[in-house]
Amino acid sequence: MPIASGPIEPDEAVSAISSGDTVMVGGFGLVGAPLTLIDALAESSDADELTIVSNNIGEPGRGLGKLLRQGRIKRGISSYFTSNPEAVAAVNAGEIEATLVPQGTFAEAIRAGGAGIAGFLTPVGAGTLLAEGKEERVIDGVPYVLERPIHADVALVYAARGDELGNLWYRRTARNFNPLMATAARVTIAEVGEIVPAGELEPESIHTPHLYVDELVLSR
Amino acid sequence: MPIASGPIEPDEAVSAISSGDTVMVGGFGLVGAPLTLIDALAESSDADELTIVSNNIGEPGRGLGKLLRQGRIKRGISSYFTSNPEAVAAVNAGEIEATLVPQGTFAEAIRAGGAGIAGFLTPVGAGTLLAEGKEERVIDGVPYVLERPIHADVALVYAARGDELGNLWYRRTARNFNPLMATAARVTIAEVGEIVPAGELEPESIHTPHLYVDELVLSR
Amino acid sequence: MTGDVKSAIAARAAQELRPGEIVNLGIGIPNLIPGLLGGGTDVFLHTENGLLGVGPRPSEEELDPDLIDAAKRPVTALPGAAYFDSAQSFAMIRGGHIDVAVLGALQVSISGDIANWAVPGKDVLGVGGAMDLVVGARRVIVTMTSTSSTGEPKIVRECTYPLTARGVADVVVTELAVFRFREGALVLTELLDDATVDEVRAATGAPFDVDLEDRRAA
Amino acid sequence: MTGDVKSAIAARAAQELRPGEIVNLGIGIPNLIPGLLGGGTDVFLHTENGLLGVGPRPSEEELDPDLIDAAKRPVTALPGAAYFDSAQSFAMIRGGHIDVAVLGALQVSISGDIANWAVPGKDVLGVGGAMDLVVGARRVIVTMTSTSSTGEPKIVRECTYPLTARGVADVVVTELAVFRFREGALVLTELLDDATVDEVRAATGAPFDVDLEDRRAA
Repeated sequence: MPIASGPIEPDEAVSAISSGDTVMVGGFGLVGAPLTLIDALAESSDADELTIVSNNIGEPGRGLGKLLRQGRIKRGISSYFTSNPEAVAAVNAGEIEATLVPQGTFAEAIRAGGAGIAGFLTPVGAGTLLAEGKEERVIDGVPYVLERPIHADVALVYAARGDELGNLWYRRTARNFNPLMATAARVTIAEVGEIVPAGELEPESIHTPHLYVDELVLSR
Repeated sequence: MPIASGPIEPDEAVSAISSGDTVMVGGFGLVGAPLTLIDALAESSDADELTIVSNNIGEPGRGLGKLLRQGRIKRGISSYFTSNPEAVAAVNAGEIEATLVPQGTFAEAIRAGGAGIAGFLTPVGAGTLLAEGKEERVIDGVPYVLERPIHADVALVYAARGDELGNLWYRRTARNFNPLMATAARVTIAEVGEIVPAGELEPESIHTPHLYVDELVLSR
Repeated sequence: MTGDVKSAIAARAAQELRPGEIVNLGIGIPNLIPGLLGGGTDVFLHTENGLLGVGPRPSEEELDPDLIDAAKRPVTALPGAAYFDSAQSFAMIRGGHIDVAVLGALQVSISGDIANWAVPGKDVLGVGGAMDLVVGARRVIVTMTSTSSTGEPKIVRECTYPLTARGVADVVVTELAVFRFREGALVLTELLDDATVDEVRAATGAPFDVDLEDRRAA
Repeated sequence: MTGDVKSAIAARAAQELRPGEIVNLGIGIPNLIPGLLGGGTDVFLHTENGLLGVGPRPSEEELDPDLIDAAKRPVTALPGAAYFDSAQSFAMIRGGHIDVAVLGALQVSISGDIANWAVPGKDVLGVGGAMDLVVGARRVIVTMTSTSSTGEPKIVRECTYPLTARGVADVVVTELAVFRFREGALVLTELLDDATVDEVRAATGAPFDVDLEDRRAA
């Protein structure tokens, strides 16, 4: 659905997140991360026991690192916990569960979640620790892992520009996982740097069409 | 690989196609179809026994309909043969083999071919004629069909604009299957309306990055 | 089937659409809906060849060979429209991001099975996006005449034509009635154009419940 | 390992790259290559966070918080660069559209198995794009010192560290030698920095063939 009426406040937006929810958060490190929304989630929501789907779990005390310090993350699904030593420590102390996924599989599984694909066969990870417990099959002599889609209750994404309807345009390498996550959640909340009138984004260059976006929030 | 040196002639481009090859051809009907390349293939190549992967088999005597009249198509993989009555007649007369695929599965299978995905589970087609002979599996009570990727020897695509390196930008609904096919062939030949200097296309708006494009040909 | 009948079916189906919804319209009766929506800005029209925000038919000057819908007819694009490739377009469909698909059918069964792409004994050479749409859209509204040109009821116990998908229909609108599928049961919820329940029974090849109190969208 | 040794390995690895190739560079030694390529216009650098056409490090004025590489360092983009999302970026990698991946390793086996993401007994919490790159790239060039900081050979019969993938290495460049995998066999093809075959044997934890005639890229 497109946006019904203008942008909402960050606090109101994150009230869509309940304890126990799975939340996707865009960004590669902090680049392209929806920092205004993450701050609102840290400061004005008390949802806990969250499963976070994000390439990294922020940095110490920054981005998702804030939620981690608050003890509100139950589980992380990520390709690279290592960029936040506090996340590594929390995993080792048994405070959060970690599901490590190769980055391309992580991206593809989120895309699959948004695209109604119930599984896909990838050669990546076959025969390694990260394929343990997963179905493998050999086709033409090559081993493949059957990977399942990743879905979320809420996706928090960041785009440099949005229009009134909720169409999104991402700038440079701040795109990364954002357009994928926007497709794979029940509710998608987009933090945008600016909102332009409908028709101002070039129709061929819209990265996320508005049907994926439920709410817009302006970056602070 | 990007383009080594400027555009080549259509005749030279289609000389990459040999008898027995699988050839992907972009376009939804004739919109976004690489008509200059198709004409060159019809007029100056004698490759036959071709397997054509295209959403339609052109129209009577137009686009791929020319190749069909020449009897050079052995098999079509398509979602809609019906738009060319001559293709339907050729199938019914046993002159060409037809593999009919739901359009979304067709698009996804080509994407999978370009993305190194060896199979995917889709709910579309499960329990129908079009799933016959395909592996089905039930997950959480929903039946899915395991679909395999589609690859080609050569892809012929059309883009309104290309740059010197081979980056492509598609206009309006002429995009359709072109960016997918550009990823899924051993050799991708792009017919473009115009060629602009590298750097002129907005880097965020390039639909097909040049690593997918082997040759450029100007539309006639 | 006269144009009036088609228009009446399309008009009733249009009432099922809610403002802001993302809607994909099939070929035939569904394609009459935009003309009835008054500019089409109420809902957002998706066409599976790669456009969200389909606008009205173009004037002579607006005609653009690169701008068509999935029926291959020239269209326009409204402000805020977006173009995308076919994989993305069907990802929207398969992934449940299209609120409503309105489409024609040859047969609909009392289990909500739809047959709308092939006739037995004839060519089964064109399926297009039919299967994707009925499986993926959140609501599937079938628009069709109650009987075929040879007088056979199109609502049947079991589809005898090749299936498009099983158990996917939510609403059926004919020239006589509106049916809804509720917990797996076919329910007549509305009589159209002064039709009687008996007339509907005569034109329907299967039993159905009657609950005319439901006039939600009337 | 001194900076000189790293630079020497990077310089030799750079000679393996051919003009026009699409190259992805891992963290560490591979990332020294752009400085040795003289502007980087010879090959096209892909970084898996979503950019083809990585340019040199930015000046103070060029610094852009939205423009980084997969090592999270600020970069620039050359004319003709393109940005894309992570699914597309890894579709390029997995689909075989990256000509060369140059990356470091903890161990390489004589079957071409690579272990480069985890140390047993330590955290196995960061894999990033390592597995995708070694499986997907058409050629995989490993750059590493011949032995670990504790003096253990890194070329081994069987990897004892957690595997990244099996049978994927094509070339190994160390400070002493260049090895190639030919029909499943490990072959020493070049001695670097006046090293002798005996010295290489001492620093290698597995048998290898010697065929010094191959100096293709020298």
